[in-house]
Amino acid sequence: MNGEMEILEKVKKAFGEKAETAPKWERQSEIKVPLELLHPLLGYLRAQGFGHLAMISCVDWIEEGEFELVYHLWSYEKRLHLLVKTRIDRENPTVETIIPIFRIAETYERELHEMFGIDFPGNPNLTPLFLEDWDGSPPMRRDFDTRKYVEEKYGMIDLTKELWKREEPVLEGENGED
Amino acid sequence: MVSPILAIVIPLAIAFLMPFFSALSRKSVKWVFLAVIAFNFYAAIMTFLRVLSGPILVVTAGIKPPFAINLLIGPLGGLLFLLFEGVAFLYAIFLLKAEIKEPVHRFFMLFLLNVAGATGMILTGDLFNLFVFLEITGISAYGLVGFKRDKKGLEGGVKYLILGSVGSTLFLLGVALLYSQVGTLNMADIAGRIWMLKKPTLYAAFIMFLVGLGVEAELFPMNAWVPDAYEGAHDTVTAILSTVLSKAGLYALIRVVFTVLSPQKAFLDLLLWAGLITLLLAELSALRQKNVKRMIAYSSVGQMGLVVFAFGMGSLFALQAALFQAVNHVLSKGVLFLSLAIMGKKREGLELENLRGIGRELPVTGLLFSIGALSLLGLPFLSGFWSKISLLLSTADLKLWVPLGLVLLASIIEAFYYLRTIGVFYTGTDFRFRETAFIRLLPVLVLVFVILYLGFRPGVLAPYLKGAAKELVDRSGYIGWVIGGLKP
Amino acid sequence: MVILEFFLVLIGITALGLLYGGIARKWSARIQRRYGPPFYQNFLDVFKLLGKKNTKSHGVMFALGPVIAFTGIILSLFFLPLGNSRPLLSFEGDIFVLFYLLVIAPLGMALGAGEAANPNATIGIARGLTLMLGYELIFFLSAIAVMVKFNTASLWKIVEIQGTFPKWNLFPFFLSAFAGLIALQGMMGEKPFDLIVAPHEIASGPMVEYNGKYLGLLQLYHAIAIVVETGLFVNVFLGGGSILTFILKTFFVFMLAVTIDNIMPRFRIGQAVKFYWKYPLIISLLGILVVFIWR
Amino acid sequence: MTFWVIASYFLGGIVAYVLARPSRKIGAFVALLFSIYPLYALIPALDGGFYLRFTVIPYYLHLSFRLTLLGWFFALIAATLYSLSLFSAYSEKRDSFFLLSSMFSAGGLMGVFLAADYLTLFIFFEIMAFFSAFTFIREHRRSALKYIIYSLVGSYAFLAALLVINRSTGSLEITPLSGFGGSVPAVMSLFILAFWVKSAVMPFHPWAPSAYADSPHSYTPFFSGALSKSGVYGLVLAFFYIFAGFFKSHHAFGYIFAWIGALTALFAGIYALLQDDAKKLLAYSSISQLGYVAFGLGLGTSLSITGSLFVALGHAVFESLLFFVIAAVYIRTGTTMLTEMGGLIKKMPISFIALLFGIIAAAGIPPTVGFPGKWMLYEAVLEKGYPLLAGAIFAASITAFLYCYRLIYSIFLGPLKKEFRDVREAPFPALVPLLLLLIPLLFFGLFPGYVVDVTDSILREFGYLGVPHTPAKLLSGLGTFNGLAVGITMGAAFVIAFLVHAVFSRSRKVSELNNYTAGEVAEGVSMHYVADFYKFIERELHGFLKLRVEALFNWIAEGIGGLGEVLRRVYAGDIQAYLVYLILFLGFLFTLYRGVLRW
Amino acid sequence: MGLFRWSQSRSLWMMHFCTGCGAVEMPPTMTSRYDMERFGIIPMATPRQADILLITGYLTVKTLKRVVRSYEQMADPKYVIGFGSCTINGGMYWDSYNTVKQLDLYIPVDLYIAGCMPRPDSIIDAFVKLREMIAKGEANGWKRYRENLEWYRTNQAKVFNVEKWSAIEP
Repeated sequence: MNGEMEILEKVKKAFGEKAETAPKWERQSEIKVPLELLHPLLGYLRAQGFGHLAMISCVDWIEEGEFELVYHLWSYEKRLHLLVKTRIDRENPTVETIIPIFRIAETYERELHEMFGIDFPGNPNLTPLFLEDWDGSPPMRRDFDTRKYVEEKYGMIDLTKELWKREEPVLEGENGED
Repeated sequence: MVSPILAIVIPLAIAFLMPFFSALSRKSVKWVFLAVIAFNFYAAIMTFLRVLSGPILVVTAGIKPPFAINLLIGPLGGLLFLLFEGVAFLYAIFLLKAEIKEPVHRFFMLFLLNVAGATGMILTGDLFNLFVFLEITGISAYGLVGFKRDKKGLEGGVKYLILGSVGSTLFLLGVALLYSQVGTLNMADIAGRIWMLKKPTLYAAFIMFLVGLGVEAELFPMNAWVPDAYEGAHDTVTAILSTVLSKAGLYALIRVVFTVLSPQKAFLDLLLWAGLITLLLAELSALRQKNVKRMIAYSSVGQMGLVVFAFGMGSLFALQAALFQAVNHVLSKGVLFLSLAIMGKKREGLELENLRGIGRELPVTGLLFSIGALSLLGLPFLSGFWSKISLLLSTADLKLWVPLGLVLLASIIEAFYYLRTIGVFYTGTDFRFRETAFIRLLPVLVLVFVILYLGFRPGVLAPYLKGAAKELVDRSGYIGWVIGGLKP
Repeated sequence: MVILEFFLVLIGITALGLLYGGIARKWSARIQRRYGPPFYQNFLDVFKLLGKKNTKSHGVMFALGPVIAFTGIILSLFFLPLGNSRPLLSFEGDIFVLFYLLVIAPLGMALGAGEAANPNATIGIARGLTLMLGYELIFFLSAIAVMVKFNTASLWKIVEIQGTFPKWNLFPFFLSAFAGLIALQGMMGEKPFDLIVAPHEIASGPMVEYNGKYLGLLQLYHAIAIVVETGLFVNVFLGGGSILTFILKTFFVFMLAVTIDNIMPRFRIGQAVKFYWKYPLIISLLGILVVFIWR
Repeated sequence: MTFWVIASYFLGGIVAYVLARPSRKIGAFVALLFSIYPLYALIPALDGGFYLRFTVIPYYLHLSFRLTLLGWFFALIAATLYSLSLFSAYSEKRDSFFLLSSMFSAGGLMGVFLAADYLTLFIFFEIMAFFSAFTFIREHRRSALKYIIYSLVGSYAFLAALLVINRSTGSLEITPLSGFGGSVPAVMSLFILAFWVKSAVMPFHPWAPSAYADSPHSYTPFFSGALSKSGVYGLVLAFFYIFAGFFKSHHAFGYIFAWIGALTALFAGIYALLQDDAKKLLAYSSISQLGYVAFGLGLGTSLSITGSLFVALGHAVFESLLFFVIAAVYIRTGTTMLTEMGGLIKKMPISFIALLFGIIAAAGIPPTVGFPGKWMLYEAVLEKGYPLLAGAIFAASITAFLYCYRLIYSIFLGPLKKEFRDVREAPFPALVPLLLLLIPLLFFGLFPGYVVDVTDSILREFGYLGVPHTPAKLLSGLGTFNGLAVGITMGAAFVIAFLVHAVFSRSRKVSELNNYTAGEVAEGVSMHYVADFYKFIERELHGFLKLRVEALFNWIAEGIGGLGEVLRRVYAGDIQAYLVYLILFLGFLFTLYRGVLRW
Repeated sequence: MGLFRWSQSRSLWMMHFCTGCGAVEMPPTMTSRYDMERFGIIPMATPRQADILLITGYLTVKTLKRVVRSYEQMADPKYVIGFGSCTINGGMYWDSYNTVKQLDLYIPVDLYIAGCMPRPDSIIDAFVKLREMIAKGEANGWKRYRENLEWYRTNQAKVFNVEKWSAIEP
């Protein structure tokens, strides 16, 4: 536990009260920080030994009209997991890319761009990753109605109706009865 | 019948009158010079036509030889005489358009002295007279080399001056040694009485003459001045130096060894190996030479070495081959140096790099340069080929296998750097076509025409070569001409 | 009459080849403890392929590739003695002619596959040609030992000299025969040398773009090729005897190759060529040495 | 008659030079006319074999010509190849200097074949060497220089041998050397050096790849097809006519030369595999074919000599055909690099067919001209009982098959590059040589007997009995080969296969992208597997490939250059140094004559 | 034509397009345990040489485009076997925005094998069923595809969000 406290102290000292730090789980703690402090903090943490950016996840707080980006950092020496959280506006979400700090972030940001529609200026490769030829709004947003999209795109099969009829007759014999 | 003596006297006289002509009108100096050389050329043609029937004896100051100074012109003298005057005449035409530094009349005076001295050397029958003419050509040559008074010219001139004077003094020592023993200065007379000398004095005299005349004939240890002098001098001067002067020095050496001191085995072997070393050393050092003019200088030293090597073999056929090679060398070097002079005008330096692609810019000059070079290399159906083949045939006849191999190696090296130069001349894209004035091209055209003509009909020279070789080989015949009943 | 005899031989050999293929698949299945397809499965495959419609072609050379391959292998049938029956043109060409005729078929297939512009195909061809540098030399060296001993280059004469069982060339030239067998493995493209058609790596190599009737034609070519190649080995090393014994011998040699095929993994192309230039080369040279000592 | 065969080339060269100045097409056309005449004059000349001696130059030396059968055989090949190469030059619009030097080199070659005495042979050998180098000295000075120096070394060695022979036998006539004083092996090796270098057999081959690759594309067929034959001509003369006595008595020499030939064929073949430039690939292939010829000459039996002469003819036919195709492709695509081409079969079908027949012949597959020669070599080596030699030769012919396929695949098969979308078939004059060469390629393959007739009479002149043959069939002690039968059966087999193919349903042509990536090719990605085609072989042979004989020659050249650099310093000293030289020389002379001067 | 029909039914070359989780069921079917080679069915590496196209799992839009292209590369007569419930009606991904629900709309499917990843024995059963259908001449999905190509193309265009879509030929 001491390792965690020590790093949180350092962050507190370095970034003042803007960075709210709170230990969450055994070996895991989180730091909330406003958008403009995000890049310096990530750079600082990387210098402190948090070399591994495991994931960038995004939480859609639709009621508050904000996205919350969570940067999951891991340090091999300290064996600590840090969650750096920041809030960005939901209407036109843009966050400067962190590729200069973590090269790996390119794919994560690409996925977030595809799934949430967050723009990452400076990321060279924001082309579609999974959803080729996608025409709908970013699907992971909570205001995206999956059922309606599927109904209109693929034609919903109402499983409750009886077995879907095929033109040719179903052969009696072998597998008729089971 | 024009007496050959005039060919020496008139140039000497006119040379001293040059300041008056330049006072008359600046432009006339060139034309006067041309006129004198033309006269010389005419005299040379007349003697050349008569010399085959019989040698010509010209006696000065009325007294019968061996007491008076006499001129004796056999086929050898006639051939060289025509060659020198012809080449000088072409240079004179070439000089009409050349820019020469002030004072112009002094340049032409020195040039006239030079031609007169060279002519005198090959015609005279008297040893001391030979020394006098050697001095005249030498001094005028030192002046001409340093005429441009730029750093390279002066350096070359000074080197040539010192070595030349050392050489001529050694030659004088040799003459004095002979005079003390034999008592006479007439070559034929000395030749007749050479048996009186004891062996040591004979060898000492030979050493003196070899080193003395070696400087002029550009043999190995003595030819260190050649590259600097040729590179520093004005291009026409280099041409006259490499063709006329070196041949005159060579003639003197050969005349002394063969006629005066009787061609002994030891002498000829020394000449053979000295020539061979000169050839190899010059060709090798030309290999990495970047300045084209200096490279051709090395090649001309090499060719002189080859000719001396040929004379060193001593057999009748070898001497013919040597003379033919000397004639070809004069023609080729003339072409090379003159065309280089024309090219030099178009580009600033004469380094290989900034002459790149000149062949496309001056197609005619480039072509002539290539023909001259290829004749030297021995491309068949050019005159150089026949002389090289006969030279090699004579080497084989004397079973000299090692020298044969070395000569072949040298000619391969020579082929390499000449073809590299021609290649560089023709690389690069097509430049504008800026050919030079015809008057400057005329001499080169004439020389190339002679090369081609000799290439297809070398037989024309055959009788003269045979006569010259016979004249060198049997000394008694020469002595007979002078002492015996030949009327002047 | 000659033409009729030739057609008989052609159809017979093709059927034989397909039969060998079927039995080989059955035999491999048995080795892997499974039933495997009926022995006439290869016939079915060929008929199915020839019956395919809307086959896709990449150009004239692509279509001519299998045709030239088929031509090459038919041509070599003219020169191959079957048991003790003299081949149709045995007077017109000897073993060197046959060696060069065997090269026409791979050239045809390579040209056709080249036209298909599929990198898989070209890599397959490059591997096939490189492999050829290995096995052709070894087979030639082993055959040359026999030729030098009997001082003849006509295949028919070699077969005649051997006569019946005890006088086979296998025993006096055992080393050359052994090297020849290794070369045969490469010639027929059986594992460990099936680099040309390596299905896992380059998706059946040169045949990747062939479909329908072209593939059928190539299957026919492969069938005849099996019989011709084993037949060549049999003629040089396992001597004469009637056509029946010839069939049995070729079948046995082919089955030996298939068994090895089921056991061995696959070489990398560099290893395969280096392998050929190491051990089989030494063995065949020893074979030649034996001939010199023995003569 | 012989005089005009040679003179028409030189005269034609000058006329073409003058006419090509205003318009290159007229110049090339006139050159073509002048080159047709010797061909026309040579063909019937077979019966009128005569001795023509005239002293062109009345100076102790004379030029004499004689039409021998061997000379006629090679001269005919050279004349046909040269006029064909002028066809290709016509469409390449070559400039006047090229026409002059190529005509002179052809004249030189004719002179070599028709020379009656060593000096004429040497003179025309020199002319050929110099002018063939001048054709490409302007564009590629370095390789031209390298070529000239190698051939000069060779010809000067030949000159030395010529002088020695002249010294001991007194005459320069090309006659068998009976009583010969000096050591024959030394003279013979000097004699054949020139021809050894010219026929680019290992170890004197380093000039060939760069020279063949850099010479103008329309000239290379003649350069590699015919000029190298002067080397073969010289070797044949040396081994079986001039030094026949020595060659027959010392079998070891022949055996070693056969091994050199076989290894040349093999190593050149392997090098050819790994080249990325089509011209270099064909250059090494040409060296490999000449290795076969040297192998045949080395063995020395009548079968092997006929075989090597046949391979020489075959090489002249199919090697020049391959070079002509490369020239035609170059006219349209502007490149000869294999890695930059691909898929041209769709645009240049005729060139493809010509190249296809060319590589079939180069690989030596039966119905073409390439096979009978190889077949005779195999029979000969088997007759002599050298299995290892046979193995080496067979390995070489496999490498031939490998690089031939690489050539045709990289240029014509595979996907078509974007920049070659609008390429048309080569211009007609460039196609004429291709089509004309196909005729001998097939005819001599089907009827090898006609060639063997000529070679038999040549062999009879050298005292060998010929190869038993009929117009279509060759018989050797060990086996037979009937070109016609193989040709007919191949035709029949092709018909059968085509019928089997045509019976079934028609196939539909598919677009070029519809294969590996099903139409989704990314921009700028080429699906053409051509660079490092045989990387596996290169990786295995890496150690062996590094050692090159060229390094030895370069080392010697550097040594001489370094020596030159050192000696140059002698002349760059100042005046004091020069005087020291003088005095040292005086001292040397005095010590030299110490005995005489007695001091 | 009976011989061809018979040989087509007895010798089937299969290319399985391993999209979903069905591919893991193929090895046991091929090898000694179930040995589909008894029925003359061998796995083939390229669509050119294949007769059966085995779609072994759910299909995203992206993979569907590649499936259609491989299908077009096969020679006729060709058969498609839909493997598992995902190809029938989207299976457990019935409401996913990314997966194709009904394979039949885009390429003609001759035979479906029910089961959320059917076991090898049901695969063998499917192959036997396919053989009978071919023998009876019922398995003509490829004819259906060729006859109403337009219908298939519009469906495909709809799902790929492009107004007009052709597989390979421009």
